[in-house]
Amino acid sequence: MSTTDTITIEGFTAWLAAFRDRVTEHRSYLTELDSAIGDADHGANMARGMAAVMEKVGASPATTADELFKTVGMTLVTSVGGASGPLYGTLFLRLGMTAGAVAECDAAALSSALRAGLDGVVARGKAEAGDKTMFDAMAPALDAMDAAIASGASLAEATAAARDAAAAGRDATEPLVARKGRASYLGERSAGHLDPGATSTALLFDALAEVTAS
Amino acid sequence: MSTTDTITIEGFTAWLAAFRDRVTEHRSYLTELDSAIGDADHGANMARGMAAVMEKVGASPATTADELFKTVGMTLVTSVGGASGPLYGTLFLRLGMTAGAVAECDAAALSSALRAGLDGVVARGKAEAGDKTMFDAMAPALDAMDAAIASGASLAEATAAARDAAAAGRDATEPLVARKGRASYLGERSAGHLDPGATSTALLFDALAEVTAS
Amino acid sequence: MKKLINDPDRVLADALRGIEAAHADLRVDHENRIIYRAIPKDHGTVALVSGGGSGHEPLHGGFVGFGMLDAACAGEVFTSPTPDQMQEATKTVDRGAGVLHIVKNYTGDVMNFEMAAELAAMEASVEVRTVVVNDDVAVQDSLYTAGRRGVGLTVLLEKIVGAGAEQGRSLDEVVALAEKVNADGRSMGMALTSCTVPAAGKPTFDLPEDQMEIGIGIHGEPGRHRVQMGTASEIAQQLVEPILGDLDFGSSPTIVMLNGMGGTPLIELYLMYGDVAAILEKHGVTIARSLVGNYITSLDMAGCSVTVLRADDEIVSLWDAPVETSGLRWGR
Amino acid sequence: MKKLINDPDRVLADALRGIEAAHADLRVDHENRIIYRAIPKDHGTVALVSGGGSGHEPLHGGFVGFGMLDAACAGEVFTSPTPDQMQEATKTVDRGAGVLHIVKNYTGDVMNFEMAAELAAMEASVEVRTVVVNDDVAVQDSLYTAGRRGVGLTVLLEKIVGAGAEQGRSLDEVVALAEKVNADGRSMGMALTSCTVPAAGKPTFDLPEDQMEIGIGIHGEPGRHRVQMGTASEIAQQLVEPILGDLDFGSSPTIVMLNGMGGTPLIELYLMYGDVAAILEKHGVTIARSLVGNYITSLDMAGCSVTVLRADDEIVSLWDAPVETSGLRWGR
Ligand SMILES: Nc1ncnc2c1ncn2[C@@H]1O[C@H](COP(=O)(O)OP(=O)(O)O)[C@@H](O)[C@H]1O
Ligand SMILES: Nc1ncnc2c1ncn2[C@@H]1O[C@H](COP(=O)(O)OP(=O)(O)O)[C@@H](O)[C@H]1O
Ligand SMILES: [Mg+2]
Ligand SMILES: [Mg+2]
Ligand SMILES: [Mg+2]
Ligand SMILES: [Mg+2]
Repeated sequence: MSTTDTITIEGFTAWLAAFRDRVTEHRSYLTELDSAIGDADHGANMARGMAAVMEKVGASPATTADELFKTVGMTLVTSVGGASGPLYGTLFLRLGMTAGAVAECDAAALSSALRAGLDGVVARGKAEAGDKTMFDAMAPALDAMDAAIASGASLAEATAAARDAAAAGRDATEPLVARKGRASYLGERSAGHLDPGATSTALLFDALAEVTAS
Repeated sequence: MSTTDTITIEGFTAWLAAFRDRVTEHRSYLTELDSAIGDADHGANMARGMAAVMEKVGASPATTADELFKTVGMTLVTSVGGASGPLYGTLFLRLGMTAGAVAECDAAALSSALRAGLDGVVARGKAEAGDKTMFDAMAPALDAMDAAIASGASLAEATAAARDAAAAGRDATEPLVARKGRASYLGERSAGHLDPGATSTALLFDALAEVTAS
Repeated sequence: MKKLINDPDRVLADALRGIEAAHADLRVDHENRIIYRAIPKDHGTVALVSGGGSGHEPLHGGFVGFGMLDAACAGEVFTSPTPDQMQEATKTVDRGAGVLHIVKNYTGDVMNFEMAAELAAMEASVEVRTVVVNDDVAVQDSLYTAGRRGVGLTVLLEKIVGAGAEQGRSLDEVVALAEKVNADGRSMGMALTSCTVPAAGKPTFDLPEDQMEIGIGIHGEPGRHRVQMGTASEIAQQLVEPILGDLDFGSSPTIVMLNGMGGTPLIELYLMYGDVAAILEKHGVTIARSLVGNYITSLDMAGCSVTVLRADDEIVSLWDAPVETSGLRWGR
Repeated sequence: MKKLINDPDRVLADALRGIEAAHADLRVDHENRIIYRAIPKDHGTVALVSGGGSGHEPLHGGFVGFGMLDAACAGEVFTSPTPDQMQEATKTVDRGAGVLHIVKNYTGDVMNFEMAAELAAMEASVEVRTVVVNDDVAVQDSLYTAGRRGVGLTVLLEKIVGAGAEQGRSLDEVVALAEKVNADGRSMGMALTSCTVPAAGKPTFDLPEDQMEIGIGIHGEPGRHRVQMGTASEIAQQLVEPILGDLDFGSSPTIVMLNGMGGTPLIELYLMYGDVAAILEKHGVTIARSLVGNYITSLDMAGCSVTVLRADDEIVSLWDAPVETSGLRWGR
């Protein structure tokens, strides 16, 4: 692994900005997905949250990952609400705690920080595989990332693998009957629709792959 | 004038039944007219009122005009409500009072009874020519009826003239700006629509012409 | 048409059944379609009767009870009740001190109440007086027309005059109070959508997505003007300005009602009230009391109306007096 | 989308401004979006905090006041508020006797209130307890799902538990009372139309003229089934039967709410209540108290829900106890 095969604070900030851009651009689409099996606010929630994040991050730039992601997590927790606020908030809070007071992360460090984030999401939301939630995009993404790293992939290659797996995981939510979150109230009627949270999670990994592309 | 050139109690009852049939058949149309410049109930009001009238009249058949039309008027007053209830109610109450305790009326007697009814409508509602109300069909109808009688017309000819004049009067309400009733609240926007009450009045004279046709 | 009904022609009868089931402190005369207080007021006290077409709930049945009406006569949807109903109600509620008829100024209501008063006076020698409410500034007033409609002010008038009657005021005093309230209040309404009269089965009018009706009444009738849809604060302006242009509120305390037409959710009504209050205050109007909610509605119409009443200490204290009805309730 | 708003992203802020202007007995913290009683309750008394997404008005802000809540945290439309809001409200209303969080069972609400309770316990050593309301029989309950939604029963629970707290009951007693009410109440809802979330700009779902959704919640979500439109009495049957099938009401007195979803006029709600009451009585259910109107809404959705609470003399007397909020007010 070369020494440039890391993601720096600037890289993290670019990631967040790219995620903000994606949820803003796809705001209506996310809301449409949430209209079908939820309450029509996921686009607004994510756009509002990431706008607040970038404002905070811009106002007081961080120098270490733990600092940066604590701000991101707390901002999401205090500006989003709903299910996605605590869940994405917890993801970033745990990610930062595990990454620690560092200025950059290599692929392995990033992956284990992300996995800590996923564990936090599970601890909060109790979702399991196949419940039709963001978990179903996030868990496959991290599995693919770990597998890529284990087989010697670069950071760019590992995040590309994560992006593809997240997208596949998102697509795989379509036939599922939801067992967690608001969509579960629809019972069988929740099948046949993509999960909004899995879709925003796929955007998160798409943004990561873009900013770490070599 | 031949002695058969009269309208009897049976004729009056047939007239009322024919009017009931017309307002029932045109219920939606009258309501549609009232939707444009009123509150969308004229069809329901007239249909409800005339159904009640025919029920009452059927249950206790009258032998004289005053009896019959008192029942008609009181039934309309107590079953219709709105503007048309007291107005049509007064029309029939006065008509009966003027016709008196008779079993039949010739054209002249009928016309003067109808005119007493019109006077009652004016006393209640204060409408003048061109206010865009039922007056604008009723007054021309009676003027035409009187003119026909004065020139020696039969009952059938006189009621036919009344029917045509009522229809023309109804049509003439279209361009008018309403000054009375609910349509007056629309100001200039009331122009360009037929008046619902003038339209039901034209049906009343149409029914009369039919049952008195030779 | 999608409505929670059994039959378009049975809406009123069925709704009265529900009102009776829901309110132990009301008595419903189903035959005559009259809603009474279960416990009549004291002898020697002026009684208040109102009524009108149905579809404006809670008006008037929701305002029967201590501190407001003694009886409400319910007509068919948007159709004034008939004289026999009002006469029956009048005879029943009279406690020997006379009866005030509160009539909204519509040709039908006025004529039917007129006939009722004639009958009541003839038949039972009840002293009947009438106040005709005509507060709608959207309608140009003139001797040669039907005049202004009675709209939102009716709610305030029934509350204030009801409180006056409860105090034991004489019929003359009650009439004077009613006339004062009517003279000092103005309203203006708007619609985002038409309502649908059950018996008609479809919306009374069509309104494109980008337009609204300004100057509507409460019977689903189109308004005075159809204009481009605006923001809440632009709409507030269009409702408040004609009211302020019509009556000088000076530095009197006022009572302000922001009323929903039936299909607009409360969150929007509060939002509108925020804008209305801000505009009134900018114009120097002092708001002493306010009321936000659905009080005089037009079936499922979306939209709202503003009513402003110029008050004084007496009116404000009558407003604050205890009231116990299903539609307004406080202080007791 | 036609709404009385200024900007889809400013709806909540603007509505809070209107609520503040309309109610002198409420205090609004605009920064934290919290509605408080203007005059806090006595020291040593358990305080009640609730909250949730906006768009359900009068819930929860309309139930802040004597006899019900001490504070309501308002989230964005249909989006649970955030933990910092609830934590702030909790610290502010605590009168030394602990605070009850009343949470409707939605993943978002539960998680955000959980975080708030953790923060409040850590930071200010306020004793916080939580009741999660889950009364919706439309949702199958299971350990492996999010469980039942909290819907109409929330209104009854806030009233009854609020009365208990006002009596000076301890936190443990208040929690037990809340759990009892939650265990003994059931609800079921239906929609004739979708609502429109302002930020989404269009209806959440489409529903043909001849169909309705049965088993909806209060967030504009589609229901469990889409069925042919029916008469009011058929609909009443479809709402009441799942409730009676889920809980045995025996011969207990019950409190029944017929709630409107926001876009349905009161005349239809009364009509529905007539049918609901008739069906309940046919099944031998004793209705001791009832409530008909818009109490927990879903923006402009047309439709209604039924809530039935199995009560006893104590619950009925807590229901009857004085309450003074903008949404419910009696007896004081
Ligand atoms: N228990 C859970 N665990 C993980 N993810 C969840 C859980 N519940 C809901 N979600 C995710 O949250 C998404 C919905 O987010 P959002 O619409 O913003 O919140 P809300 O459902 O409160 O309106 C769902 O699409 C799903 O992916
Ligand atoms: N003052 C009046 N004099 C004569 N006719 C009137 C008057 N006011 C209204 N009308 C008639 O009544 C008709 C409306 O009747 P209807 O719709 O049944 O009553 P409402 O207007 O109370 O709903 C009008 O079309 C008009 O012809
Ligand atoms: Mg959502
Ligand atoms: Mg009409
Ligand atoms: Mg009418
Ligand atoms: Mg939500």
